[in-house]
Amino acid sequence: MSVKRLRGLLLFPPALMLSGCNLVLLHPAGDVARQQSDLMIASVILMCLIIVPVLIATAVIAWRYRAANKNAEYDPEWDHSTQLELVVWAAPLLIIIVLGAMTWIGTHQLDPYRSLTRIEAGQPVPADVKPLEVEVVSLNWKWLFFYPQYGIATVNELAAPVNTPIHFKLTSTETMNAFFVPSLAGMIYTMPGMETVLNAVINKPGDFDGFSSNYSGHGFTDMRFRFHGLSPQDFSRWVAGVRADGSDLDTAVFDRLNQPSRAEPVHHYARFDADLFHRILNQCVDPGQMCMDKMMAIDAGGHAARGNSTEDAMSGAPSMTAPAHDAATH
Amino acid sequence: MNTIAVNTAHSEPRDFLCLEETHPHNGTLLGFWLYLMSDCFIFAALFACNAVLGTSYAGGPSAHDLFDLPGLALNTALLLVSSVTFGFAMLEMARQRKRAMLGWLAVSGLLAACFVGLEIHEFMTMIAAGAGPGRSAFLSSFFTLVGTHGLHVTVGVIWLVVLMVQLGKHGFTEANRRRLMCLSMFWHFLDLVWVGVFSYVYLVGVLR
Amino acid sequence: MSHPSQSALEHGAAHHGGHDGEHADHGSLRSYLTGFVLAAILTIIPFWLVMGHVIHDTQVTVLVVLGLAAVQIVVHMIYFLHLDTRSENGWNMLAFIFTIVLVVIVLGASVWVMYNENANMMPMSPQYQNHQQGS
Amino acid sequence: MPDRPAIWNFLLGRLSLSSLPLDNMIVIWTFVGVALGGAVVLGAITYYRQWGYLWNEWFTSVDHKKLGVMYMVLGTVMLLRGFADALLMRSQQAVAFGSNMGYLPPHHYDQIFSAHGAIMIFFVAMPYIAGFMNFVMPLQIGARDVAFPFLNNFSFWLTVSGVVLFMTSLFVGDFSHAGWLGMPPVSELRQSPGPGVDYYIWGLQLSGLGTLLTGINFVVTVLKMRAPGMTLMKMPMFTWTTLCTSGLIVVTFPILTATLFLLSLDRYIGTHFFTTGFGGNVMMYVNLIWVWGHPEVYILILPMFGLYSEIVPTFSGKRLFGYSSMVYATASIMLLSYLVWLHHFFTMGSGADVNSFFALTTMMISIPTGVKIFNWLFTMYRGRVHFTVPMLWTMGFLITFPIGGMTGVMLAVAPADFLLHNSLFLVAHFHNVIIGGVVFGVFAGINYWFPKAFGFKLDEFWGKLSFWFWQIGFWVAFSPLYVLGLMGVTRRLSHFTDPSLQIWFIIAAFGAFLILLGILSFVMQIYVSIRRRDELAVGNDPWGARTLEWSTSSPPPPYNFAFIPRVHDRDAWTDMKKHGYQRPLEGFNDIHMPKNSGAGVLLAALGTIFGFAMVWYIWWLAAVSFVALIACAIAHTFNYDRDTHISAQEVARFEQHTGNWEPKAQGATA
Repeated sequence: MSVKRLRGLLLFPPALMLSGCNLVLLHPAGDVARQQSDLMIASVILMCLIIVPVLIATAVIAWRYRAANKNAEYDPEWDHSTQLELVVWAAPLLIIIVLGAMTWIGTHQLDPYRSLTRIEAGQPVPADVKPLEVEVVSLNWKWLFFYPQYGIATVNELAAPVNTPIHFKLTSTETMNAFFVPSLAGMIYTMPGMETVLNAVINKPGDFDGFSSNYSGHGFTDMRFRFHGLSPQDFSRWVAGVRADGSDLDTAVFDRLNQPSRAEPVHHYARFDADLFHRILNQCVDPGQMCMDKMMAIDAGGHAARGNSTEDAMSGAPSMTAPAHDAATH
Repeated sequence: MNTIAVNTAHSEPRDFLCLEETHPHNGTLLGFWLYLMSDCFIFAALFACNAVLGTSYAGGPSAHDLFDLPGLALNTALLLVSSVTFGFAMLEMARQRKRAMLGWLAVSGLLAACFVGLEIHEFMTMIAAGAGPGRSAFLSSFFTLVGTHGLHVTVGVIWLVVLMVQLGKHGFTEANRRRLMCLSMFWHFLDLVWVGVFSYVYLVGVLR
Repeated sequence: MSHPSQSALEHGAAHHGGHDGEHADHGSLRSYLTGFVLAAILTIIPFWLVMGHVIHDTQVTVLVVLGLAAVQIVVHMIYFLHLDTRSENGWNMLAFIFTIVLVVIVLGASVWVMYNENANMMPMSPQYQNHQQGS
Repeated sequence: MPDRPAIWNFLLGRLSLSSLPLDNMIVIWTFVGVALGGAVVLGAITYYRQWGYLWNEWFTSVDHKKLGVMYMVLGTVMLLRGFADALLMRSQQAVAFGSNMGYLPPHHYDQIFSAHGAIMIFFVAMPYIAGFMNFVMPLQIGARDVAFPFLNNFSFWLTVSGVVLFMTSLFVGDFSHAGWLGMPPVSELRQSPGPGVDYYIWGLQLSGLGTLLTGINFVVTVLKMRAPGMTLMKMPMFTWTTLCTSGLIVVTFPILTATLFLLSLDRYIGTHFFTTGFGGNVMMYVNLIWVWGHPEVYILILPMFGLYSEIVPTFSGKRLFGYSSMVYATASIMLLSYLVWLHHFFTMGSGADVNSFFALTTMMISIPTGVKIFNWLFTMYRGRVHFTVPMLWTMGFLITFPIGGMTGVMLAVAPADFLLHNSLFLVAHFHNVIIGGVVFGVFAGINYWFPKAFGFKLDEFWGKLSFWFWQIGFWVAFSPLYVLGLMGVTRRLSHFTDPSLQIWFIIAAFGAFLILLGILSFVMQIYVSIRRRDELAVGNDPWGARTLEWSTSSPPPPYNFAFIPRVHDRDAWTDMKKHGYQRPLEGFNDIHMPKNSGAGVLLAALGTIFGFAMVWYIWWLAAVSFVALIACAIAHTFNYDRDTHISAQEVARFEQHTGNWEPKAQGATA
């Protein structure tokens, strides 16, 4: 009896699911997320081939061989069967081989670093289309988006034309976050001093949720933004709107923005310092700091690049706090 | 209890029981060996950090700028010789010659103490030159890895002193012999880790 | 001790060695001196290679140095730590092999993973530059 | 540092009155509750003059059975604490919608989820498995004790040290808000200048050392102390999984120690391992902590697999099906668990080759796990299955765990993980395997071995009630999280804007409430059973079980076995019963046993003081307690007199009355 009740319980969650809620991961609006979602569903179906029979067998065996049922066969010494054990190892192995092959291919095809080859199923990216470039910065605790092709920047608002590949470059100022628009594509981490990449496309116009999906401190909960999938015309209009009502984003404004704040409203910037993203990425927004790429170039050059004597290298050591021109003078 | 058991059926208690008191084998040496194996993983994590962060000089001094290879050679020699002298002590223990054993132990301890002294001197020189553990990730990982090894050697020396007192007091008891064998394993193990340290951290360090 | 019955002869593996733990191999003067000489040679060579800039190609030097270190570790294991398949009924050896396998996994995979991550994400890495050009 | 005379800063470090969270009513009421409850317990112990008994018979005991019981008590107490955190989180998420910010501000909420995770893993699950391994394994292999009885006691008290530091953080200062793994950069000094992360680090370092010692201890015990005749392939499955788990502990916990050590260096002396500047690399922490973190979950589940492998044959009245398959499956899980850690950060950007390699290794683990499930089913097949309380929990596991396994493989499909990572789907997944696998196993095991430990069964009614509340509560609490995960809701949020989500969180909170009833039923079950212990008293082998622990009396005497058993068959006790084994009543020998020692308590107490001093930067106290710790440890090695013996008459007196071993009659062990 207990087993029957357990089965009833199992049917409970799927029944609730059917009641119609927005399971965005099961029907996303972006092609990348859709492929990821398809793979997820395929893996479930594949595994159900083995899980469902196991669950049924559990119930049937438990019921049939209950102690009260004296009609059932009882063989207390039966503890081995080579055939059965072969099946028991082979069945999951086969499923994992199929699933593994799917995963291997899927992982390479959907690598966020890989440029898109298609906009939708059966629709390759036209040769003349240039992807929309977006540079993303996660700050404490808000999102800053640069559109280098349009010279505009926004906070906590992201827009892109439909059916155009988007090429994101992402970094962070201090904390580790993950950039995630579930309707668009899978998430990717943003980390200070590092640049991650995400390629995606949105296929349907609409207004979608975006947020950080990696805990990053007290203001993390409010680290949300809206992502607008717009028709090309609407997108142009949106860009014009940002240009019209936006202010300047210079180092000083950025420093203010970089102060921790929660639930930051949307900001529009019509202009920004051309190398600002580069300086954020390399942690040298403050002109006194040496940029990481420069520092790494020095490091990579090894001892030869830095002069010959130990004293030279040490006294000339630039640091995040020491002014960079100090290093340059040596 | 010297009755003969029935071979055909296990019907009597003595088939299922050891009727005389047995002593389980002492597991100390195996246990200590397992401890050493677990210590390998602490060093593995530190080596991994050194491998990953070993060229992150943050614009500061590099391994080539800092490392004093002749000094390192001296250090290595000290540790290697102390390993052998410890071996001699173990041989004296097998021959039950207490004074000779204590003598070799004292030599090993002194050599290891010199090793630690030289290492502290090296650290102080680097820190004084502005290349302390907070200067760059490379130096953080260098100080931590070499320092952790040095800390192990220090612990070994303290243990050695304690054990010499105990051996002097109680002589070659079963327990003392076991302890000395554990310390011997510890001692040789640290020498073994040092092979990794001088080869990878220092020699490969100055090359990359 | 009562005579063991037939099936009692199948003792646990742990009970074969007698007082195995108590009389471990202490080595001999010969083994310590052999170990010392070998270790000294295996230490002097890498120092000479690095300090004397003997081989031009740094990569080769690195590989040789690491290879010699591996050999020396084996030398220490055999001549100083007296590791063989008999000590503690082979459990020492098994534990050691298990440890080596996992240490290699931890070191190797960590370095592999971190190399890939750094290469993909750190400014200045060649891959990073490729992404820059590719975009 | 607070503004006050320098001498105070010297004496108290950064500790001051403002460190006490007097502005937080929840904490104050908790403190009042804990203080009152603690006063009642301590008062009662004093009033009934039980301190001497507790000290002599329990705290200083090196008896693996008593340590096992103490671990179980510790795990249960911390389960209540960890579950209180869960209730706070579930109720916050159920109400914090729109303009309602809930009752927990983020800085408090963040500490709660960090504490919940860390406590549930380190101080609930780990003590529980350590408790089972302690109590059961030496009995199963026919040994009188573990290889290092004193270390065993010391390990336990180190775990308590960790608990004390974690619990202190509730009332003095605050706890880490960096998640259960203390991920930088949030856990670095710059973003967590307070004592929270330091509490976390030192609590885990102390208890981690204890766990490592336990691991070494048990590996040696299994390898060296098995009864004659018990070859490796005749060991009971639980002993096998204990061996594998302990082996995993030995090779993984040092990595945790090293990683936390590096983090503490960053925090205390300003190194740059995981900082954002100076070449530090956050990704290295993520990498290292998961090198430990993934095998850790197998450390938790493997002993439970072993435990189910004891329960299923016992209540099916049948030998375990596919024993050697089970052994190989366990060993391969142990090895594979070390090759999968990257699946916790597929989305960090390592590239497709790395991701797909680790995705494949992760999926491979599901093969041996699947084999185990099949083997349990075939064990029941052609058996006589008795649905006792332990078997009910096992059935619950057999139904629940495969679902969790399936969602786990979904997460292992790297592209799917890009959608599901860090979502509530993930939260639902790991609760599905940890509750469905570990917690159900813990309750199955408690119900199964309780009569062995105390001589009476646990009450069936409350046991079944507890099972059903847990089973139903689990699905009600976590199915909504699966759904929410598919709706793209991420974890660790303290407030929501979308009102359509609220109904799901309310259902989940209701499920948590059902689980609460399950926990209360369990407490009630213990209470009722103790009250009715005379009615529930049973013989030595109440379940018709198959392994050696059931061949001795319940509760077992301090020496476990008057005569060390000889093993001829895998199910040694079944074999003995089949051949008409009779307990001998004479011919006993004197038995050597280890002496009790208070050194473990002392050393762990000094360790706790050292940890507390480090947390609050009280350098003089840290130095003093550290030196004292070393000195005591050295002094302890000068004590060569560690054995005692139980005389043959003493043994005879007990064995001839096969009744319960009265503490008063022990004499020899005191």
